[in-house]
Amino acid sequence: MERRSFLLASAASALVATLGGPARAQTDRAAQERQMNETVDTTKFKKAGPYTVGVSAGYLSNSWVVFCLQHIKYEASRHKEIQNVLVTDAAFNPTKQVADIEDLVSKNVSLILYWPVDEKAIQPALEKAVQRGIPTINTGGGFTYGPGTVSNAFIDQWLLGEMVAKHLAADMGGKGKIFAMLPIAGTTAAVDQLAALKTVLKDHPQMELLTAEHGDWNRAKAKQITENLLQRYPRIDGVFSPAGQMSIGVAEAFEEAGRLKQVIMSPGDEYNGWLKWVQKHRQGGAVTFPTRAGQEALKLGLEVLAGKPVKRGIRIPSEYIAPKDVDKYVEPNRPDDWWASTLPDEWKPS
Amino acid sequence: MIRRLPALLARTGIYWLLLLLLVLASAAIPEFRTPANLANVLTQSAPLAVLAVGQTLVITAGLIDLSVGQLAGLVVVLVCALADGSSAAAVPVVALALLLAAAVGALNGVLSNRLRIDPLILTFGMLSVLQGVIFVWTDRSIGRAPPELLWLANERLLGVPVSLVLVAAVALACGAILRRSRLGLHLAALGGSEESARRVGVPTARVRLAVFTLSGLSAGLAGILIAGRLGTGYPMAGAGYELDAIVAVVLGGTALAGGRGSIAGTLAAVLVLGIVSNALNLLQISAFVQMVAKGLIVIAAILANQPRARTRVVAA
Amino acid sequence: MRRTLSAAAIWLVLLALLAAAALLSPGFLDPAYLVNIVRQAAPVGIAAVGVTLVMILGGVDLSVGAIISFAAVLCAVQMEGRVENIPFALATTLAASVAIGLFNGIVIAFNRVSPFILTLGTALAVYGLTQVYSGGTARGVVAPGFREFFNFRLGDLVPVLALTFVALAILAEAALRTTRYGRSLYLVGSNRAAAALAGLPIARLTIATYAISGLLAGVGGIALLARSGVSSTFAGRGFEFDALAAVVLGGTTFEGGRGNVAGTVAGVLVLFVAFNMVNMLGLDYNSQLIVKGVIIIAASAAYTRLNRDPG
Amino acid sequence: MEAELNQPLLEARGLGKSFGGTVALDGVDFAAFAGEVHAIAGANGAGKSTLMNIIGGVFPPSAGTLHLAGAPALFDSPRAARAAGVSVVYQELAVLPLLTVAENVHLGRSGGFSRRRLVAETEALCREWGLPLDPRAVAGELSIAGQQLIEIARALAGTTRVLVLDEPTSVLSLGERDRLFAIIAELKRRGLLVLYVTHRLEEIFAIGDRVTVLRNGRKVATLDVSATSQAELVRLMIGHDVRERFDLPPVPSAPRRIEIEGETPRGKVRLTLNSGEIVGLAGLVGSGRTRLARAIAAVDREWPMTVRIDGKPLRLRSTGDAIRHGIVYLTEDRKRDGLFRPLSIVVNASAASLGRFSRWGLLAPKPEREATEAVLRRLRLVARSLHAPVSELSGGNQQKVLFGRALLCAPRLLVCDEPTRGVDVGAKDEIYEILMDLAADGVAILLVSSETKELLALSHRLLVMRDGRIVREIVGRTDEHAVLMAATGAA
Repeated sequence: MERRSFLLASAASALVATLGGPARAQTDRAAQERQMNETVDTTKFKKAGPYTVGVSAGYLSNSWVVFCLQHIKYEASRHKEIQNVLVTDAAFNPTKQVADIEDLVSKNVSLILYWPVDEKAIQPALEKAVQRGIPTINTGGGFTYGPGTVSNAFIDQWLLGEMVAKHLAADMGGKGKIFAMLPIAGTTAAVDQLAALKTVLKDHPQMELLTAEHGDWNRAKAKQITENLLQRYPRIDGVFSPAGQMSIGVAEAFEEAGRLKQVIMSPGDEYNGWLKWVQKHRQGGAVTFPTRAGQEALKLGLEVLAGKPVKRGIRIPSEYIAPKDVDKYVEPNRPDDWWASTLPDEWKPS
Repeated sequence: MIRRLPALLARTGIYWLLLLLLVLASAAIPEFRTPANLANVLTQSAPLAVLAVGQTLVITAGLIDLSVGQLAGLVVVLVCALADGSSAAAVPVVALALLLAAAVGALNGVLSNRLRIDPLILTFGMLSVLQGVIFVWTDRSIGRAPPELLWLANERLLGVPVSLVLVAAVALACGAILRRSRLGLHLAALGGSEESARRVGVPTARVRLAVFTLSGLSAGLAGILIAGRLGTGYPMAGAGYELDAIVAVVLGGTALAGGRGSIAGTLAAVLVLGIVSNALNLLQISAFVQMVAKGLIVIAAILANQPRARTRVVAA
Repeated sequence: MRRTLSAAAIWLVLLALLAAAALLSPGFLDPAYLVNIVRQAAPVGIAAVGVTLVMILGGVDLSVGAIISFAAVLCAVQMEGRVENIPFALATTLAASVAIGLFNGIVIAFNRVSPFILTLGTALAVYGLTQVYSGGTARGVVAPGFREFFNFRLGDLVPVLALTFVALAILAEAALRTTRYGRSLYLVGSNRAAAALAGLPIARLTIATYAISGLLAGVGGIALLARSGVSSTFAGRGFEFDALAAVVLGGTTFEGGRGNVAGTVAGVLVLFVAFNMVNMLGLDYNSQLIVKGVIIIAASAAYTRLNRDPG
Repeated sequence: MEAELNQPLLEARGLGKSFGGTVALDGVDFAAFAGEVHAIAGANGAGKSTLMNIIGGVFPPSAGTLHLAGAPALFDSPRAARAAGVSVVYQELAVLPLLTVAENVHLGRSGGFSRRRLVAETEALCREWGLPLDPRAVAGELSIAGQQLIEIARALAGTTRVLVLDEPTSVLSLGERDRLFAIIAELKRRGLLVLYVTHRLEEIFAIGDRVTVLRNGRKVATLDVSATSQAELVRLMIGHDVRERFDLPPVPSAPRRIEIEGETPRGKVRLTLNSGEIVGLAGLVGSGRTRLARAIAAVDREWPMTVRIDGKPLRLRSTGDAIRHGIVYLTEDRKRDGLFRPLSIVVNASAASLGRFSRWGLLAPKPEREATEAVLRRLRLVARSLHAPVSELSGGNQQKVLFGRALLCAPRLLVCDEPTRGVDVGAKDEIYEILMDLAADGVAILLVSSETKELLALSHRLLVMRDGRIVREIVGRTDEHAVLMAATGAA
């Protein structure tokens, strides 16, 4: 029932969406591995403080992104040489993000951290910034390789998908019928997660993938799709759903159909609403999608400004949280739309 | 003459506002007045300018076209997908896209003539259809814009943005249509009163068809510029432009009820919107607050532009 | 005769659609599934009831999507996860929704502005306010029992949420048919100037009706929160399209003075059954948008033709 | 002016038109020649406007044909009619207020375009025909008469051979009327055919050569004006004679006094009505009759009014207040602000008295239906069902529904603005009866009408307005001449 624009909006809203680029097959993974290990010569970006950090947000109306930004601000507070953090918000409008980046360049910021509405759309603007000697760091989303991006602090969707799939297979004892609930069709997240799932399933011939659906990071949509799937398939034994926000919708549909007991949910992420569900039902667990990506991005940027050589991309590793360990992470008095994080309390969003 | 004074003030108000904003922003924000930033403002405003100039004709004719934003978006996707960065393809693809945009505009015109439904609803429905068409085609960015479009939309010649030339050409063309052509007279007549226009022999159906076609064409040109700005076929590239265009037209002094339009006013209003957005960005005002501000500007614009009490002499 | 036909048409469409769906998938006619469609439709449907009233009055309200989003966020935040906060949260949410509707109504009642553009502007401002208020995340903790209550199935079948939608629709339909207020809506909608001469309090009616539309959109937001929890600060975006499509489909026209809530309910159900069919057939989800656009154009054209005044 | 040698310029052969089930025009034949002023006369509803619309290309006939200079003329649009040399100046002027005179004059034509040339051409045109128009003026700032001249200039700018004028004098002052007549004479001299549609007989005798009379959609006769008389035309138009004066009911001996006092830009207005009295309000177009009438019922508030009933002042801040105090306004324009066209007859009738038919906001359908039925039966409404849409009714019956609405408000003062406009002759008589009936019941009636005859026949007393002031009160017998003298300021 959601409008497509909303789908895209929420698509972008999960940080993963940030890489809207063409689908990359697994064979590209070797190339990506090579690219991210390249060393970047940063001498031309070297400059003395004080620094002004520019953040070009493709969107801010999303909880993951808000936490990510808080991580950036927290890290900035720990460096005296950082005088100011300027944040622009394109509110899902790539044309505005291009303008935002141009405005940040006009303001002559020292460094630009960004997460795009649409990666390709802002490449020209980013390239101009780089030409003007302003380093750019892609923050959070998938790995970007191009002249507009000096370095990446990113989370690997393929590895995440693989971890989720392996835990699901283990929980199901290696057999049964499942479906996959994925983000927006065509995004790196959707493509890499599905590819990883299929790779894992090769080792488990008794597991059958019924269908892969796209719930677009939208809890309501995931719920509605699942309601229809429950009509279509009389037997579903497991669900592959790496995004906790959608997992809640899926689980609710099963629960309302009285079929929750028959199904095994895969790990989601550390989305608080999902963690609450895990705590209550003691199953599923989580594979994290760390919001501290923002903090890592700023650290990386400071190294660039110092003229130190850096790698083209650093990977922020996902971790598995078992259902029994979830109590350490869940914050029952916090909203569903919240992320388990390592932020000090005073830096958490109010 | 004295009776017309308030109307005159209302019509020139936008220029005073523009001047005031320029002075204030220059004084308050040092980065604002740099030539590079001013050029930025112009480049950033170009797509909206083209769209709003086209919409000025539409609104002068007493119609409205809500489908232009998504139509521009369709052109963005089409151009980038087909050209995919190739210079050789630039001209034929752009020509094709403009043709398609004009055709969709003409379709609006034909449907409006045939179905006799309010243009607001018709083009609102068309907005949804076009959005669906784009997304059925692709739900992520595809293709690349040819380098010529990047040049057109972003570069400067002797410090002047290239896109400014296109905007000027479109504005002059539409100005000529509005002020110096029979079509302009007829569309003002249509906007004044459809019934009267029809009775005195204005070919209203043809005028409507022409206006919607021109509107489609301007949306196509705006799409070309947006494609150049983004460099890629982003499916939501045109979302929301229709509302911005209407706001610019209305702010610029064109009566929403039709009958009288001002291209220069529209251009000034586009600049006002561009400067406000640029200045708020430079001032670090959050996008959320900017959104509220935009909503309030919409409301203020239509409140300022509402039709005055009827001037028609009541018989008896 | 034509009038009766046009009123019944949408119900016939609904029946035909259900028959087609049943052929495609026998599970479709399962009462639990049908009731569930009503529940899915509740947030949009409740808002559409308000939009129907506004459109009978001759206006339109495109701010309902924004109000739904705003209400869902506001209500969740006010609950703070505690049962004792529920009444207060509901009250403030509904009050705020009414306030937005009042704003629309007052501006429209005392100015000659286009309701279409005005409410679009309001929508923009309300989305902005929602973001400012929430800081961009759907913060807020739903109190235990809140969602359970609305999703509780009476007689193991009908969820309270679906029942709420149906009850509100019946209430509104009854108000249209049997109250002075309802009658006044039709009068003002079919000829404002004549209604003024007949001494009807047009400004008051306008304000009240937009306020009701705001209120029902607020209820829609609460319904959305109940159905799917807090998910986003834009959760209701696009619902204004759906509501409008349903209202127009149900025979309420943009000219005002015609239409009813029963038609709207049928319109909402037609939309949702069609969308679910699109889903179940495995068609591209995005074709829904095309369907919606074509429906708005076709239904408007059809009703314009049917209602053309012969005199 | 007989058709001895030349063939008719415009000829209708068996012209018919029906809308849905109703026949508006039925087998009309007539022929008109270049160089004549051919009047089309007929009561309201006779088919004049249908005929005019067919000639002007607004819609095609459903039977018969139209011939222009001997060739069949099939106009599918006003544009086609214009191209063939047929121009129609409607009563509702088709002038675009935001455009200049020159632009208005040249609207609808095709070919090259230059604003300067438009002005030059318009200037030449106005000089040639002696039209007092400034080509650069904005049309909306001209008087109605000026705007009418624009339309005439527009007709003359083309290759017009046939000019149709629809009740052109209804909005003109006497002086303006004379100028129009002079222009028409000039057009005739230059060989145009002027079709002059009117129901004002004296004008037919002033400028017409021949007259074709329509009644109930059929042609009754075509006569030489010189060979007929007003009385004969009236008889042809309405089938019987108009009564000179009705037997008005006596005003009660101890009447309720309704005093009205107000402020207009031209000074104070004062008038008093007694219950059971019909007071006619005469005046030319633009004299402020309608404004005064609307101000009294608190419809418009540009002219603040104080109303006292038996010395007690009323607070009237809205039409609703006025209605609650029994002051009811009946509009001159049913379509604009009278009828709720898609809604049923009952709903239309009860619209102003919903308070009476509801309790705690709930409607009581049965009392509503019964009261409406009773009132409409008393008004002798003809309808297939009271639940049918009001738009199905004829003009006269629609007007009865509006009377019904007023009656249901239990009026003490009924302000009737042109109550017989657009109704047929039979219904007119019935409406006169209704007014007298109401007066007999003790309702005070302020009757506004442009038909002086109607005022003379129906009023106990006459007030004459000029320039927003009441300039004369006439009690007792008088004649049209005296009223006109007062209205024009000649007296």
